[in-house]
Amino acid sequence: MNNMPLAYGLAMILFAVGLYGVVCKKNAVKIIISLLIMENAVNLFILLIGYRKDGIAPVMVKGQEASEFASMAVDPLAQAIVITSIVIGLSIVALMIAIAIRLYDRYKTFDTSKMKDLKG
Amino acid sequence: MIELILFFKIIAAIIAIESKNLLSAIVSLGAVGFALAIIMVFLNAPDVAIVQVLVEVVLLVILVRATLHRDLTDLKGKREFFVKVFGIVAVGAFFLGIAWGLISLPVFGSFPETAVSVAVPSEWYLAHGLRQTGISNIVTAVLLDYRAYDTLGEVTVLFSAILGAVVILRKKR
Amino acid sequence: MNILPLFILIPIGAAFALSTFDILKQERKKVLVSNITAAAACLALTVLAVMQIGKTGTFEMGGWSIPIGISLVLDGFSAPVLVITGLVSLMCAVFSFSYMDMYSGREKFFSLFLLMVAGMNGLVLTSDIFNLYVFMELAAVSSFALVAYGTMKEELEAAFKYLVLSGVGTVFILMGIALTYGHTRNLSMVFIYNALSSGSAGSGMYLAAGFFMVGFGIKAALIPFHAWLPDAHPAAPAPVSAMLSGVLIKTAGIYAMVRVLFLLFAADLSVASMLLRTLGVLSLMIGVLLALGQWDFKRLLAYHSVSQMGYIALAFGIGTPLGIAAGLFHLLNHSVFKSLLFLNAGAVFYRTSTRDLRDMGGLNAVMPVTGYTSMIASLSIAGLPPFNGFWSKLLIIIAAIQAGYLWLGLWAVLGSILTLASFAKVQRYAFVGEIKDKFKEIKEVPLPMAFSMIFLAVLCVLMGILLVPGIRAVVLDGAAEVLLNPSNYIRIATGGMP
Amino acid sequence: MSEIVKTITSLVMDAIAVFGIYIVFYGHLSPGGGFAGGLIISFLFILLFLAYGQKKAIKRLPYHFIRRINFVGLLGVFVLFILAVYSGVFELSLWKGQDFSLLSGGIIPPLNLAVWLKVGAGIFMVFVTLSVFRSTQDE
Repeated sequence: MNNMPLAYGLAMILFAVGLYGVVCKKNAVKIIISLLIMENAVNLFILLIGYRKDGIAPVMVKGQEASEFASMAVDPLAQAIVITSIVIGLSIVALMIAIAIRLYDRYKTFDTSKMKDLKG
Repeated sequence: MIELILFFKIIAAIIAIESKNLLSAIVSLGAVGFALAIIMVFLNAPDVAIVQVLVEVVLLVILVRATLHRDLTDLKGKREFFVKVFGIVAVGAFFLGIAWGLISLPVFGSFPETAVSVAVPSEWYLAHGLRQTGISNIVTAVLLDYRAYDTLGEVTVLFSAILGAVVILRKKR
Repeated sequence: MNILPLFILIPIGAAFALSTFDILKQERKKVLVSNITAAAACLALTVLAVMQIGKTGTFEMGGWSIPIGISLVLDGFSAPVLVITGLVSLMCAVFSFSYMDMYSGREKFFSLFLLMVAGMNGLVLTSDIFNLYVFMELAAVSSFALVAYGTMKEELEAAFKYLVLSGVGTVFILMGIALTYGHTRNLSMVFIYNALSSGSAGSGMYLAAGFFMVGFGIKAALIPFHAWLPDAHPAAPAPVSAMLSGVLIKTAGIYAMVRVLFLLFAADLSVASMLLRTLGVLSLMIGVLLALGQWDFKRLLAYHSVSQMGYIALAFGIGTPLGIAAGLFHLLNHSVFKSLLFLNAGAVFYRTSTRDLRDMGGLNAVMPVTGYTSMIASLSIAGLPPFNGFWSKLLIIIAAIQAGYLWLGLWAVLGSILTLASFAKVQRYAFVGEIKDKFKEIKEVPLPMAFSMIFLAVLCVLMGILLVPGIRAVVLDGAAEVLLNPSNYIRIATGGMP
Repeated sequence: MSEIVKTITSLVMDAIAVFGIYIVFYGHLSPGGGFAGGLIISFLFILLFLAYGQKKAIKRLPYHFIRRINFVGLLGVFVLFILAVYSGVFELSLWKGQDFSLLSGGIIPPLNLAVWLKVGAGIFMVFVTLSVFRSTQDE
């Protein structure tokens, strides 16, 4: 138990909840929400990996010793990755909403099970 | 503390997915996002927390504004029982696999295990970031200096998504 | 001056410039300028890529060496893929000159098109797994918008399906990256390999590999994850379908999958190869069986893409130097003939406005260029000599038998026969026979479209040359060196230093 | 929207603008940066849009003006990144400055500015496109 902390497991449960939503839901908005939850879970997971117990934020303040700072601060690379992936997720979701709006325009519904122009 | 907020977050996520009312689903999604922002503050990630809060607000505004007034806000129709059971079973199996895989990860909060060396880049950033780039916010230093190429890609992705949205919603075919 | 960054900077710069061109008032000027810019950018990419064949090199972005920065690495595996990306995109851009007259917003189309090319080049060249993810997203996001370009019911529905599945795929890939980072504290491929080979990684790396497998499997449309491809590829405009089927599923799917899996499992390749072979055979057989029953021309081609991706995965899964060379060769060949077939389908659609094979017939009489180039491409994909598809399938079968997988070779032969049957049907219903009255008046497609089809058909005939020993050593054998022996890759990536 | 919303909007707008600009200009010293600042500035426009309605907002902030800002940001990002990629300008700082002072960090503050313009204009463009869209079925 010591080796596998609760936080990792909970982040993965969140991921699984999102996956369930993407697989089982039929409403386009619900699918977007589920995908967002999955992205959320992954971002959280990356940050948890970069965490250091009793650490400080990776922003130096005046008068701090560099070596002391380096031994205290949490992982800056993980945070940079998360910022990038948040923005990428935002752009994917923006595009998704655009397509969903246009789909609604064509079909007058968000229910994907009613969209049957494609054969398979 | 983090675990407590995470429990709350998972409940919010389940409500967001299962709720029959679209508005409450979107609001619960907001709860998920803001809970993540709070966790980020606990994890000492102020930069990310700021971006997360702002992105969450943008997404909620866009989702509500763009989708809500278009459709019935209440979802109708019976739920398919078998789909649900299948989904839960599949997700459970998935989770068991994951639990097996997570055991070998380093202990939570143990970063880093090794001494300062070039082989662990984040250590290098912390130790030499200020001297090499001259700025004190190491996360910005990584984003815009050490890994600036990633940021170019990221800005381009955003540009591409904007262009795509404009193209999809244009008037003429 | 190192030219490696130009592979990304040229298309991105051209795309940025193109997006400003709607200040031009006249539609004709807009179209002309957009065409010239896009074609010039693609041509420059192709020329640069051809110059790089057989070379290796590295470039450190911003002067930071790995692992603290990102560097681009050119090796024997990425150079041929770069060339084929450039060539196919050039031909598709030329084809779009006339084809995109059906749609509005030329400058936006080419802008998205070039962004997609930039994404593919970026993910082929990079040596950093997170950077690979970013550029994969760049290619994916532009392709979503391009699939939905027509904004009709079918396009939108296909694009939404594609977006959801692909979004799940990218989330899985990101999770894989997170797990890898958690175990190795590194994002650079070289240092991930070093960290993994020095210590015992444990069960977590298998989990990461599973995530990567699902994510890249969705991107490559291998069989259990293929649901989006037969919808998305037919729905897009023809040049975009050609790009998607021709290069995107290969660079974002197979290339990235092989790169990452062969890196994570460098110590013991048996599990990863077994998985690749299984997925390959499944896709190869089920894809071609599903294709047999299709009457929609582009949908049939899309199912064949699934099947041919199965061949490529199978070849890489064999895991011998010959198998990898065969896989790379088939990847290149498939890019050429599948994009040619999609362009043929687009040319037919351009003149007849139908994609249903039962509505066509005897088009050879009125559209000879389209008819004969499609015949060449059909014979290529079915694997008849002397076209390129024959040589690469032969190489795959030889590699399978040499490695002791007799059954895999038999499956490959069987798949090839079924492919031939399905393309006999295409030729029979669409191009040969009696022409219908309503199509008697139509003319051959305009010059740009004809040019790109002829060019690709010539390539189909000529690409067997790659098997000549001297050329093969330069083009095809480099891939096996870096994939099977990561120390070669490390040597290249660190600029010759051990 | 109601009078209350309009009044509050007009009151907080300046504060939001100042905060957004602060986040960008101090992005290299304290948490924040181009992305966060850009998002905040785009909120300013979105708030205007929601409170005063489409017509008035567009009048105060014409769409083509936003597009121009977008292009400026794009140009800035591209040129600065080319410099960065090729010559490693990061190492030869534009202004060395004192550590922890506003004018330090070489090329990073200008890059932050460019990203800020790009992201701010871009998010607003997405918002406008997504929410102004009306059905085209009748055409």
